[in-house]
Amino acid sequence: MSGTTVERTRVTLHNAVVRFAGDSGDGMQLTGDRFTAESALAGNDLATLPDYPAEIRAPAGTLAGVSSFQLHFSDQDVHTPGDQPDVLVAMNPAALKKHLKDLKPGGTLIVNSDAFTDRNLQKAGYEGNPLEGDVLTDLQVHEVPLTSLTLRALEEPIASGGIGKKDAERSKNMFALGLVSWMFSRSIDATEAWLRAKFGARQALADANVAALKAGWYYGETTEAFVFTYEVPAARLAPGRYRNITGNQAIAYGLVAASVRAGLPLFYGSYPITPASDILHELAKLKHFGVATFQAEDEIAAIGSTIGAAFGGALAVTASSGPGIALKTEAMGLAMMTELPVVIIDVQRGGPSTGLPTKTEQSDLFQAVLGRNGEAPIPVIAASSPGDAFDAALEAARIALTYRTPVVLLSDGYLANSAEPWRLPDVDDLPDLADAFTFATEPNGPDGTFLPYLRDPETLARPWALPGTPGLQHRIGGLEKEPDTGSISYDGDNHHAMTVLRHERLARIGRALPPLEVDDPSGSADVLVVGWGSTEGPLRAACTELRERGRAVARVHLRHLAPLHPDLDDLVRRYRVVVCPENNMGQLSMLLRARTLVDVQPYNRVSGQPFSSAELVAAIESFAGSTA
Amino acid sequence: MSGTTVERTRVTLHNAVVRFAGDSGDGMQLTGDRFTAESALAGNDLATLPDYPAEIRAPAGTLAGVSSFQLHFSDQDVHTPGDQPDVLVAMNPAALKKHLKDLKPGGTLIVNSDAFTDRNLQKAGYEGNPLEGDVLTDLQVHEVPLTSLTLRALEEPIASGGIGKKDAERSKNMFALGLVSWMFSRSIDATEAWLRAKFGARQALADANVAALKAGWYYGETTEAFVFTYEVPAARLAPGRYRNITGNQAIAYGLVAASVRAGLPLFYGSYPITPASDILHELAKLKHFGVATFQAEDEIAAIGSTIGAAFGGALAVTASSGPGIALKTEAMGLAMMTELPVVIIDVQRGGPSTGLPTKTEQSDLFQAVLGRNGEAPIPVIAASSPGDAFDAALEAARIALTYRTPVVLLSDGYLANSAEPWRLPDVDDLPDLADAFTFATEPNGPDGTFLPYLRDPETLARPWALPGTPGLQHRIGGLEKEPDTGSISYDGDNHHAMTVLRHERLARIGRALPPLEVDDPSGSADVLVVGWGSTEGPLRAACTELRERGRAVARVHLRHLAPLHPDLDDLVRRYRVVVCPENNMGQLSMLLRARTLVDVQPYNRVSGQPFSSAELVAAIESFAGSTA
Amino acid sequence: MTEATSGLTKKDFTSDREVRWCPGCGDYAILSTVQSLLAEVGARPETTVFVSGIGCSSRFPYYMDTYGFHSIHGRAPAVATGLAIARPDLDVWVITGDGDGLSIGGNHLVHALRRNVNLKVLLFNNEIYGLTKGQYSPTSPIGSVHKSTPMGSIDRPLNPVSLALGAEATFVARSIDADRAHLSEVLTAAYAHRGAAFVEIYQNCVVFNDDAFIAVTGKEERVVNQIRLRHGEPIVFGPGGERAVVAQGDGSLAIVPTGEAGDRVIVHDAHLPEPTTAFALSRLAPSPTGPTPIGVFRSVAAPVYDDLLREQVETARARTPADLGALLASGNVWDVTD
Amino acid sequence: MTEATSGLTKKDFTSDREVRWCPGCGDYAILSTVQSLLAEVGARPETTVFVSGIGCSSRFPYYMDTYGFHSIHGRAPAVATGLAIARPDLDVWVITGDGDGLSIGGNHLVHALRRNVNLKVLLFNNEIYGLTKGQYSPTSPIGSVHKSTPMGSIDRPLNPVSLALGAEATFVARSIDADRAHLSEVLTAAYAHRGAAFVEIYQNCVVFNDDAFIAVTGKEERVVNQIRLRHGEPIVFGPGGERAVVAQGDGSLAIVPTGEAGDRVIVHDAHLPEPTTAFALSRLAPSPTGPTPIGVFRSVAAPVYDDLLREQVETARARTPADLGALLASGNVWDVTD
Ligand SMILES: Cc1ncc(C[n+]2csc(CCOP(=O)(O)OP(=O)(O)O)c2C)c(N)n1
Ligand SMILES: Cc1ncc(C[n+]2csc(CCOP(=O)(O)OP(=O)(O)O)c2C)c(N)n1
Ligand code: SF4
Ligand code: SF4
Ligand SMILES: [Mg+2]
Ligand SMILES: [Mg+2]
Repeated sequence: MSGTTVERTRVTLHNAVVRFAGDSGDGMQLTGDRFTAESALAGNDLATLPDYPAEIRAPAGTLAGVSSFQLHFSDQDVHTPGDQPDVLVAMNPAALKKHLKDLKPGGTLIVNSDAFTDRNLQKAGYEGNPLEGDVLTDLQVHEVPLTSLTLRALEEPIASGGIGKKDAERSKNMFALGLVSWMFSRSIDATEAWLRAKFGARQALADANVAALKAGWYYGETTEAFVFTYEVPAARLAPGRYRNITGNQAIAYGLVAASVRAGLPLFYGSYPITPASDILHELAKLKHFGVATFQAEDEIAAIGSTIGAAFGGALAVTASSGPGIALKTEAMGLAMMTELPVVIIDVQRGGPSTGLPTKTEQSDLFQAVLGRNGEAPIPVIAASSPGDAFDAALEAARIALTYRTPVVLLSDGYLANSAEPWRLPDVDDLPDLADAFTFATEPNGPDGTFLPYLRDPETLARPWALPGTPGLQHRIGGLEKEPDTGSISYDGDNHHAMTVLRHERLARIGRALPPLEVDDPSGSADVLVVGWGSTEGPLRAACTELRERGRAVARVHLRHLAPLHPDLDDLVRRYRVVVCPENNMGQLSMLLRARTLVDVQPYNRVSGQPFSSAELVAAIESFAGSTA
Repeated sequence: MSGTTVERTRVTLHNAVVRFAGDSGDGMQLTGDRFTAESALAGNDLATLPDYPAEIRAPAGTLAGVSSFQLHFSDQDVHTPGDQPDVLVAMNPAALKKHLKDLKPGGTLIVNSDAFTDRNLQKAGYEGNPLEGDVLTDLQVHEVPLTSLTLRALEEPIASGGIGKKDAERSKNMFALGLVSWMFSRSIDATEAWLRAKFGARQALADANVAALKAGWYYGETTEAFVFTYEVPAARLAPGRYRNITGNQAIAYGLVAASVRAGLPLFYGSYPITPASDILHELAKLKHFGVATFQAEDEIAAIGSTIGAAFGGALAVTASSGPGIALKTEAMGLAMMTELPVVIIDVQRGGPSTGLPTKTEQSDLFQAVLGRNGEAPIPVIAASSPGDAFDAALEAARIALTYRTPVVLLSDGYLANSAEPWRLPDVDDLPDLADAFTFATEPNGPDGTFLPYLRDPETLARPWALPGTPGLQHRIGGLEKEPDTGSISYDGDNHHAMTVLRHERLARIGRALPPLEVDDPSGSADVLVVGWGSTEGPLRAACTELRERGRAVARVHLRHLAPLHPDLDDLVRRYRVVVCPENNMGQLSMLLRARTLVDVQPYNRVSGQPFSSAELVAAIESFAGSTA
Repeated sequence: MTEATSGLTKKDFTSDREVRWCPGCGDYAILSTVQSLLAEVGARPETTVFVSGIGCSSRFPYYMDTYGFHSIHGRAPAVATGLAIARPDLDVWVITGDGDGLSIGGNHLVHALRRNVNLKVLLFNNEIYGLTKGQYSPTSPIGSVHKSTPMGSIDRPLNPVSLALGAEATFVARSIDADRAHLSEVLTAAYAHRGAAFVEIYQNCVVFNDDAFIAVTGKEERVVNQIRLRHGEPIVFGPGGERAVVAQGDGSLAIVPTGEAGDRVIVHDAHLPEPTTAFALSRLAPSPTGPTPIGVFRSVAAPVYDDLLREQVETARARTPADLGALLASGNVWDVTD
Repeated sequence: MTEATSGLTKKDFTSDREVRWCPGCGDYAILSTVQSLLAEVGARPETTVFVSGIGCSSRFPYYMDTYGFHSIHGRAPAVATGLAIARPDLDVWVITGDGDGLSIGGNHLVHALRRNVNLKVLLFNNEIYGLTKGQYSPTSPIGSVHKSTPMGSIDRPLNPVSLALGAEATFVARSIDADRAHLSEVLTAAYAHRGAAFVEIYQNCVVFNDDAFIAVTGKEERVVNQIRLRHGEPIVFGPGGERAVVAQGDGSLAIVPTGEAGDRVIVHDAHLPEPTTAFALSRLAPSPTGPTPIGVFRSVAAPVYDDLLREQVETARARTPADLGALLASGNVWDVTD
């Protein structure tokens, strides 16, 4: 078949959505990562959505075992990983069964026909063979014997014993990648280089994978099956240097940046939990920045150690997901009472209880804002995109250090694992956190005494006096305190006053914020969409589309959930309709309704996936009613 | 001095407030308890307020060491322990210093003059001796050398070595009790009997205390210092048999009653914490009701064991206070997901963190209703008086058993420790909880299979199938489930549907409630006061007073905090002004505002004490504005 | 626990759920052994309950056709304790991992053991956090390079057997996932023990920590390194029993050539009232990299927490009638009439 | 830790806070001993930190004129671990109780010990929950009648020394509140130990559990029952040293008349690499009701967690420059220009 190459029409697209789906063992995450890297290098804007089973390794060939990776790339801004894929690669029947329904009508389907054995079909719960029936009509179906083609491509090394048949077969994902890369006119050079780097000494494996990759590319070029190839030109991204980054990476980098900019060593005490563990893994690799990572025996010890490190003068951080944060709530109260700067990261996942560990959700907002014993006001902020998680981490550190308070930073499973191109900031432009605090060095009270709770009149922050400082010995704890001295006080009126003061301290964080930014190009919108966290992408996309359809909508996306921005009260009252879509059952909606008494309309879905912009467009329109 | 007795004018009062205050070592709690018992036997309605330091034993003679007990008794309904005492007994300078400010102008002050030594005065932080200065003008001051009088009364036994001087001195509290009993024309026979029972074999001690008690009584009778004696006639309480009961006792009894009426053994797994420990102590004495009490290694183990016992078919209960409940929140989510009947009691105390362990507060409402990871709707109810805690415990058990759900029962430090006369219910009139549930015995699915999540169409409760039942083997856990089978499901749409269903299950609890009772005698009120928990007494008293002043106010007191009663929406909209006083910073107010969008006015105080009715009268009036 | 054999087979203990561990995971062997064993010892599916925490190992209950509770991370011993107190008629098994049972759940394990609650605790030790994709655990040797320890772990590992003995456990044993015969023998003994039985099972995680126990499981190695403890038998090991365990003057144990041991060879007595010798044996191999004892270290009869609790209830019952009316009317009461 | 004496006195370690324990509480004696001791060993108030949990004992930090952290119930070892990691220059002491440290906080204690974090842990064991007014604790003997156990407790108690040894502790000792000389000696040794030092202190709660330790503290009893462990000395005790501790053939220890002991008397060696003998000693007295060893059971040098962690950081630093810009630009980057 090789030799001759066929003429093709190259179609130029604004954007495309490609989904790779296969068995957990088929290496779909890696395939997707590589295709993402290629697209990034081609200058596209993009967003990704990895999706893998909670089991380490569900039985091969079953629906439960299907792992997928979706990439949305475009020559314009991308805000979501895409709703319906244009191209679906299905490595086995289970993958087809699970993902076919999402494929765009008329979309392109590439299946590994070798995998459509009776055994696999039955494992996937198929009666007959879908490739035979008329299930796949009005799709562009390409049945490609990926496995055998890969094996054929590797006949030699196999014969010569350079590589085992199993390993050879395993590289079929590279064959698929080669083929799809060809379809989208992508260069595979970077991937080849990457493979060689990855396998290093294991030459034979490297060769095999590269051979498979190229075989896939040539297969596309040479067979007549593919009449079109596509091209998605580079996006007009703001000039600068870019990289892809996931939310967990961005948080890790943001924390390191905060430590560098504050001139404080970073202490990270954590207990592994999906989807937060990768932050620990990232930071463990960054010890050269003076980062101390401590894998504690549980989440309580993790935050306990974090509080101790903060008392010792470190930039102290702990992270977990919902179930682990639940265990930290008592200690969060202690951090609040002792007024130590601590950052608590909640990478939210599907709840309640163990829930859906690998799926995304925004349902820990109540827990973060209100989930403690007693009156324990703690600032809460949220990251809104993978790249934004970097800034959010810096902001969390800023608030913690400036006000000497624990701060909750909310991320979620979607942000944690999905990647987007991120424009590298100029290190010198990052906030200078060294101004945010000073360590007490001198007594601040009458005749040489030290008053550990004598507050800054503006921020109400108390002195940060580190053990080791002569003359500032003091004792702190979780019992109620009297002002200035911080001595234990059981006086009722003092307790009331201190409680009011702690709420006031939170309020001041809000009052010191820059004005709230509202996205309302027309300025004439009578509908306001309020969001927070990882829904920003879909919300932005939905609003853009609505505007294109002539519906003026305003959009505000909240970084700060506690305290809520003071501008909100007036803002929400200015619009006829206020809609608040969340991946929970209406948590921010409730906080807004209570605060403003405005009839904020919740739109809620908890299906483990980010919103699709189409869904949001429909939802917002239904609330907004016919165009005003 | 004995022999002659003086004529006295006996003044009849509607009610009186007496406060005993002294050093932690002076036995004030016991003295107060006894005077309470005497008043109860005299047929008064009453309410008490014990107040003691968080330290086991603060230094003798210091302000921190002062322990007090206040009793409000009356010939009418009593709703609060009283605002300002009419009579203050101060056993030492510190007690005087701490409590004098509360004494009603013109009130009666009895001080133990023996205790006013320079050393004690200085410990209490007095410059001079208040008994000498003019600090105490316009009070009826009685300086009684309680210590020496007591010693004199016990000269003989001391001389004969029947009792040590220390023990003799210790019985001075009985002298004080005798004196006050005489002042209020109380019989001391019951106390004498109680003392003899208490000391049993320790004859000499019993004699000494009885002697001191009588000496106090005779002292009042014989000295001319006291020109008035008082009498508070029996209250017109509803006919029936009465006893005094504290909230903790009432909860313990209510749980035992629930177990008897449900025909289920009671399992109580708990870890000690103030002010909840006494429930454990009470239940540990009631093993003859088949009660199993388990003192766990921590609060997490406590609720864990409770969930296990519920799985095994017990009426399973755990209790703690704020900090301990914080530790239980993860497991509460598990109970919610596994849909097992579990009662979780939160005896709230001053927060946040360790806070004010021995003071009362209502600040765990948010934690109870919203403080969990993920969407974890759990019913929450509250007790409103010591006696009501008995009914509240039964109601918590009813909801848990009927709907197979964890239920949070909120009490607080005030309810826990204070006593009121309680009319004994007729055991046969108690709710019959045996109807609330049945244990599954037969397969309920197609061809003999068992479906552990096949729900009752009305309550949405799932079957309660106990291990040991042949053929119903099944597995439960905290991961998301598919309907009926309860098998693990990672399907997003199923997760959304199940989340909605769990919220619906909570809502149905509300819809099945009897109509909400509103206290509005005039029917013409335009002001509504909404309360929950232990504020009912003060709120009732305040509203009564407001009505006497001609201000029509309606009052509703909520038993159910989650779900909120469906009648509330219409109710709050019917009034011009809605006021919501709470011993927190506005937690129920926020839930109401979010739910109804009505501008509910919060009135908040967290000073470790219940509201005074006077304070509430003022607050409500300020919100209500001039009488309509 | 039930003693009479029930005529049931492995199938009766096998649920219809698809088993979802990685191919080659040591958990499969343990599962299969337990399923057969329960039939052999005459357990009944309906009176058997498996309670687990969270982890790969904690998926175990789903695969048993018995009652099962997949609870939350580390809390299985607590849940099982409540169940055992409420239900003397059940066989309650706890399935946990080295992270679930020794990291987050260590305290519940310690207290269940010292209380001697009637539970059978199987700790699947793979020296790794499997479910969270490969972080080191409290049993990982110093220097372990895993996801959270790129420069090697620096925590001194726990020896689960030593810890259990330090926590007053009445039954302590160790076995190996793939050694069906030995595992059955040990679990049968655990099943027969009334009270808390703790069994550490070396379990191979093929994906994140393959061959961690090769020193005691490898074809050649195991013959050399396994010290098989058998009650009443002298403790000798090695292909031809050429090595023996002897007591030393300082109260510790040592391994010497059997020839030199003479009558100093220790005869294993699992029933010694104090855990001293059992502990000494556990210290022969702080970690399973050389000669390592397996089998039952300690097995002594002791009062069982839940039995005692029920006895107190019965005693109280016999003493005082359960009269609710009388309870409510206890203390000072008075009557109000109109 | 600082070694040079500082010329400071007890007063320099005494805060102005009024001490708020019950008159006669054993905590007073411990407080006073620690205050003097710190001056003697040359500690400095500003580099000394006391971290505690919740309990009567946990009020301790307020009375020291050092840095102090009265944390939450059971979590002091965790807080102290974070502090020790962050600050090698500090002396970090943990004050805990038998409830705080062995009940709710047991797991944190175990892990701090096995990691060998550089902490000095003082566990005030009064066999009761004092602050919550008298419930039995994990060290209360079976049958203890207290508020929550009117019919007597049924939990088999923990032996803190055995548990610590089972948890791989590198320094384990026991002393007595009122025995100033002995307590100073033991605490001085603990202070000198780099790594986790665990000291159980028998502490008398006069209000809720008076004389719980009378068997080892009573005027007559102590002479008979105290087995004073001194490194390098034979373990004999009793008024005239008439009783001795010997090793037995089965690997356990026994108490015999010194006359019969001959050269079998064990010479105490706190530095033995394995905790075997130390554990055996701890089992001579499962609970302090008869002959009971006090002093230093075990004291061995071992790598310290926080030192190792800082070493890794330094190694990494030496290897790779901390260039933030380079970190952000790591991996595939590309440039967009207009
Ligand atoms: C409260 C909480 N913290 C953390 C986790 C994440 N988590 C699940 S299993 C696990 C450890 C698993 O290790 P192990 O107990 O050894 O079981 P294995 O998977 O190795 O069998 C962790 C940290 C969780 N599910 N819940
Ligand atoms: C989370 C939490 N649970 C329970 C308590 C109540 N509590 C305070 S101290 C204590 C136990 C005290 O006993 P111990 O640790 O032995 O100290 P002691 O008072 O005997 O010195 C308990 C249960 C608490 N403060 N916080
Ligand atoms: S990760 Fe390891 S322990 Fe978990 S299933 Fe796979 S092989 Fe087994
Ligand atoms: S209760 Fe006991 S331990 Fe607590 S202070 Fe009083 S005597 Fe000391
Ligand atoms: Mg493991
Ligand atoms: Mg104690």
